[in-house]
Amino acid sequence: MQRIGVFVCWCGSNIAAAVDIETVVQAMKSEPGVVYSTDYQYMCSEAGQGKLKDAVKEHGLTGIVICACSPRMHEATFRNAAKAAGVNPYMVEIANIREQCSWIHRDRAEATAKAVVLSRTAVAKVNLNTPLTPGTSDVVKRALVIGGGIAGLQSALDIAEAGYQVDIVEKQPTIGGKMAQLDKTFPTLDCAACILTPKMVDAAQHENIRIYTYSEVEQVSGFVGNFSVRIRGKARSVKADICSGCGLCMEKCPSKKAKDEFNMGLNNRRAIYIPFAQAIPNVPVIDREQCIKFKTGKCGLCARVCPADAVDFEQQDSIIEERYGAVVLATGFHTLSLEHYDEYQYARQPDVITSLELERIMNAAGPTGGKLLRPSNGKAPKSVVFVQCVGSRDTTGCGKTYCSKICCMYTAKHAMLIREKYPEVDVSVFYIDVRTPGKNFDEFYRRAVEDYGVRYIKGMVGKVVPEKGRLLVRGSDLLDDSQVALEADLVVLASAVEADASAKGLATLLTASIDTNNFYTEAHPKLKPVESPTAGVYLSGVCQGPKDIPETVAQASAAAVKVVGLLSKDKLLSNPCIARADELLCSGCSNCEHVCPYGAVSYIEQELRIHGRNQIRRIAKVNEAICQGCGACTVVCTSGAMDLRGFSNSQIMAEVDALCR
Amino acid sequence: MVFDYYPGCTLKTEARELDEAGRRSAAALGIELQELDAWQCCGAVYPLGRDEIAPRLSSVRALAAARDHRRDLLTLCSACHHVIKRVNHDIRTDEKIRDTANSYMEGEQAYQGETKVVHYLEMLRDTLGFDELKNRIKKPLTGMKIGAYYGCLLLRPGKVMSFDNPENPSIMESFITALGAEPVIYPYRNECCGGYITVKEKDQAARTASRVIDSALEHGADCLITACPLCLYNIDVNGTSSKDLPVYYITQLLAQALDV
Amino acid sequence: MHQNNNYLVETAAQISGVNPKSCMKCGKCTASCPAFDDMDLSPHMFVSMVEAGRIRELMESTSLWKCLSCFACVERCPRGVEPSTLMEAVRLMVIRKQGGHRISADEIPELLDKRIPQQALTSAFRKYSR
Amino acid sequence: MSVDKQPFKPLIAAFCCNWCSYAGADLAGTSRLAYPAEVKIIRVPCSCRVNPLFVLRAFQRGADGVIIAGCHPGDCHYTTGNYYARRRMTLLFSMLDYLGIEKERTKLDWISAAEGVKFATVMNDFSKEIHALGRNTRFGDLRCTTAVAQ
Repeated sequence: MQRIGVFVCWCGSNIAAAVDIETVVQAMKSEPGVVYSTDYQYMCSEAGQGKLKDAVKEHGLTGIVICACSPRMHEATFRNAAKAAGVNPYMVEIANIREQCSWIHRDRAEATAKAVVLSRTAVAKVNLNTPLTPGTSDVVKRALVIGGGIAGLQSALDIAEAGYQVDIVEKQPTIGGKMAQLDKTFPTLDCAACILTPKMVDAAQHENIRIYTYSEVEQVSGFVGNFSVRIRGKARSVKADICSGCGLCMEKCPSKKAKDEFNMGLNNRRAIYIPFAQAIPNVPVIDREQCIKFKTGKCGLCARVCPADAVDFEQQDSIIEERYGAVVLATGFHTLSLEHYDEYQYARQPDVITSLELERIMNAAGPTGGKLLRPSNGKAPKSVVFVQCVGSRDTTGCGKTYCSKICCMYTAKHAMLIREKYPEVDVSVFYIDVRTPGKNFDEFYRRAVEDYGVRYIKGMVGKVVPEKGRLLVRGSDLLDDSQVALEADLVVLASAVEADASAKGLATLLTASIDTNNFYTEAHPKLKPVESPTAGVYLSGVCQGPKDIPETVAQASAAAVKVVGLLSKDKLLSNPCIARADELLCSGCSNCEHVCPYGAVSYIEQELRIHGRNQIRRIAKVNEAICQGCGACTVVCTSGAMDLRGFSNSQIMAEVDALCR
Repeated sequence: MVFDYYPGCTLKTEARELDEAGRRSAAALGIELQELDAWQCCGAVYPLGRDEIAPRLSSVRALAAARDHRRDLLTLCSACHHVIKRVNHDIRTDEKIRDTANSYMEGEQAYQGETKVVHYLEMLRDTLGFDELKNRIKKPLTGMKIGAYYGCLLLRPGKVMSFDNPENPSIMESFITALGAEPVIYPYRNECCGGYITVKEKDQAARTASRVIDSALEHGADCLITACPLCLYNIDVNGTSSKDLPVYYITQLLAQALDV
Repeated sequence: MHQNNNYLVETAAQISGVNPKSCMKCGKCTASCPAFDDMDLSPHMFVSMVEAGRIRELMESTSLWKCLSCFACVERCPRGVEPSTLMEAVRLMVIRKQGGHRISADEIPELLDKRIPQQALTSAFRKYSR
Repeated sequence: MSVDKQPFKPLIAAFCCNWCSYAGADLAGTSRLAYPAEVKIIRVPCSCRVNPLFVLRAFQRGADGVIIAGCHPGDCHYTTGNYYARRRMTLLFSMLDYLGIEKERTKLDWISAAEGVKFATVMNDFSKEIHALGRNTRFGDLRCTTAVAQ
């Protein structure tokens, strides 16, 4: 018989306001096995945990029930407290009377009654708990970073500097990501390439870093400390090891009609190309959909002119299989496609552009050589109008419900840069709110207004109307309650930031969770911001939510520290809540072996002593290092031999009984 | 293909040409329009108040009749289409409106929103196909530069009407192209002409209508087409412009091109 | 002045089915409104005043009679607020009152011209009277 | 037997997988999205851990409805557990229906960790269904209690 102590937490007023604590405490006193029942304002506090430890000593407790917040919040806390008090950590159960009771039920009597039921269910379970000891597993001392933008590069560099091996997988032909496309960065206006490209070179030259560009993660298995990953390296059609990067192939390529993705489609590139001059690796790739050789079989000019004989039309995808101890997700973002915002005429009017397109236009290496020119006719604009929040803060399903966070600042930057270089150009910004929290950010925005004469109009644009070769921007000015119509030559839309399309698939591969916007969910919004709820998977950059560069870099380094902390361990404690087959009950049917998603069950021949005689039996054996504890095998076991520790058949039955009592 | 056809009151009076040309063209195209026996006026304005049940009933009756005939309900007038389509949407999505409306209905079987409401243009696009229409044209309107005037009622709210992209529609332009003419895209083609208030706010209605005309003229239209009798009236009668800009019903030009 | 105000706010909410609290005050409705020049209260003000419970003032507003019900504001509102539906609700509250009619059969003949479609008259009666 | 004058308060057991739907329930809680108190959750590692016997036991002990919630297809933390659950429960539910426990009393749904709203909606709808059906009387004869209706 257990000696159970019940501890009901008030959580300040979070629980106590809706649940009558005293009723719960008293009700638990008559539950089987309970020898002590009490309450405290904050059980998770030092004093609360002290109370628990004292009670263990005083009442000789063997089992503990905490009636408090979700086990996802503090289960580990109370298990550690139990351990410190000399009780096996797996003799602790949590009754979730906050998230699943006090926070959702207004009626005090109803909430109290439910809290009693949830608590006695936990007591019923603890009565059948058994002490469990985690096993250990080895840690592979190598990390995988998925995404080679500034977030992935920073994480990789920090991990590599700490002395561990890192692989970067990037799906584009070069590393660098979105930051490589930017012109200047706020609020200091330093050139993006000048601060990014040295980092790219550092990563490429680091002895601990391997870079797989034009590659994607295809399959993941395993768990924290030991992930097995299959990476597909797409065929570049150019042998990277012998290409000298001379660029002759690109010069001679006759296929010139592909949209240049790096320049946001504002100009064309060849079918064999490198995305930009500082690309790493400096090895071209053949776009097989555009290449005349691939389309018609005739051409092959690039192969003929290549002095190194590096062009290889027959090249196949390569498959890399590698094991990793930790994975960093740094898949970044793209900007929202604007098909639901046709009132701004983005699809119809070449002079309506997105902010990222403007970055390329302003960039000295961009399609206009850094001159501010209208895409429609290549002439200099006299007036530029910016529209904020295009697709952000939209609850109608057309856009994104969240604030994209970076638009206010980059728009101020764009407006300021235009006014500085072209003082004769009028610049106006339609805004709903200007959001500039951040070091020197508001000062930056105010400089745009006060020193550079950018006109900020509080209001939104209803429609962009092409008129007489210009664009009439029809908006509202809410501060003087008027409609305004501005004539513009260029309209720049701050389109919403959106999680990269690859995020969802990777979430499935890694069983990392994503939110409704396909941003990766962190393990705890405040206290574990760079960990995914899946152990061994970490989050870096915009893939977790919109961020600017400084924040991205900070988070990337934070994720790296977590990875380093993990890789510095030689062994990891594994989850002891795993399956076990009772050898005397096992009938050797193999059902469990077939159903196990991990291949953790195998069959062995074993000599058993049954009814006083030795017999050789074929029985199931669970590999404890591989079993993840899903419990699929327990249900298919016809003889009832297979059970799951921590969630055993009898424990769950007892819970059902207590809940329905 | 047979459709139940809801003409609406204006198509029996002032906009007779919209109706008659529509019927002639449909017949020529092998589309049978079966006019509902006892249709009542849709009310011309969609009742925005959630508590207005009576103004929804004539639409529900028409919809239920089409359901009983197991046919789609075809409309031609933009206003009728708007009202009937939105009431159908209410019946499908608003339990209260569905139950109350049905309590006033005579039929045995409650109407649950089963009927599909199809506009004449949608029929041309989805049932016949604009490519096929092009093949059937006898007298292509070659050389005509036509501005499509969508107005508001066919397009908005886009989520309910799901007629076309409300900010960048293309169905009428495809229609014009199929007739052999050249579509003129002008920015006010989906802005309101102000027809709704033409009776008591003549000046305002005239100003909004004139904006549409000016925009179409600036972009080089010779004429406008519309599916709405109220728009046609307001633009044609109240709108003022520097140059003459005739307004036709979609079916008028269709009949002309089909030579019926 | 504020007596029975809650009743008015509730009635507006009930008729329209619209929640003015979802408005984020971006002004896209006002930017899109083709009747703005004729209105005494612009669409975003209208929403804001419903939210503030100032229904009585709105019932005096000329905007009620100038709104074209073209749904441009409904289409473009990023928050699904439907300003024109709110305007319609307040308009209904006006014409449902005793003497709330804005049009009578007597004045019809002088408003007519030869070509006016039936639809225009039906619409006018729907907008201006019970 | 006295007429039951108390308003019907059903008993609903919800088996929620640890990774998705239990977290979804937590999110419903942190977002203060109410659902009826009669819904009571039992945490399991995965929806595939739910043995049909647990469902039978719940009905035997007086539950009026049983719902099992797991990760969305394709999103299972254990890769395929929810598919197993789907297959098993489909069979179980039709067998229960055959035995007189209406199909509406049993439900399997997918609720992700991000779907607090969906969690509350699903529970509200399910509870509404159970309210409409009234008390479950089947399997009462198998109950171990002496007084079923007091």
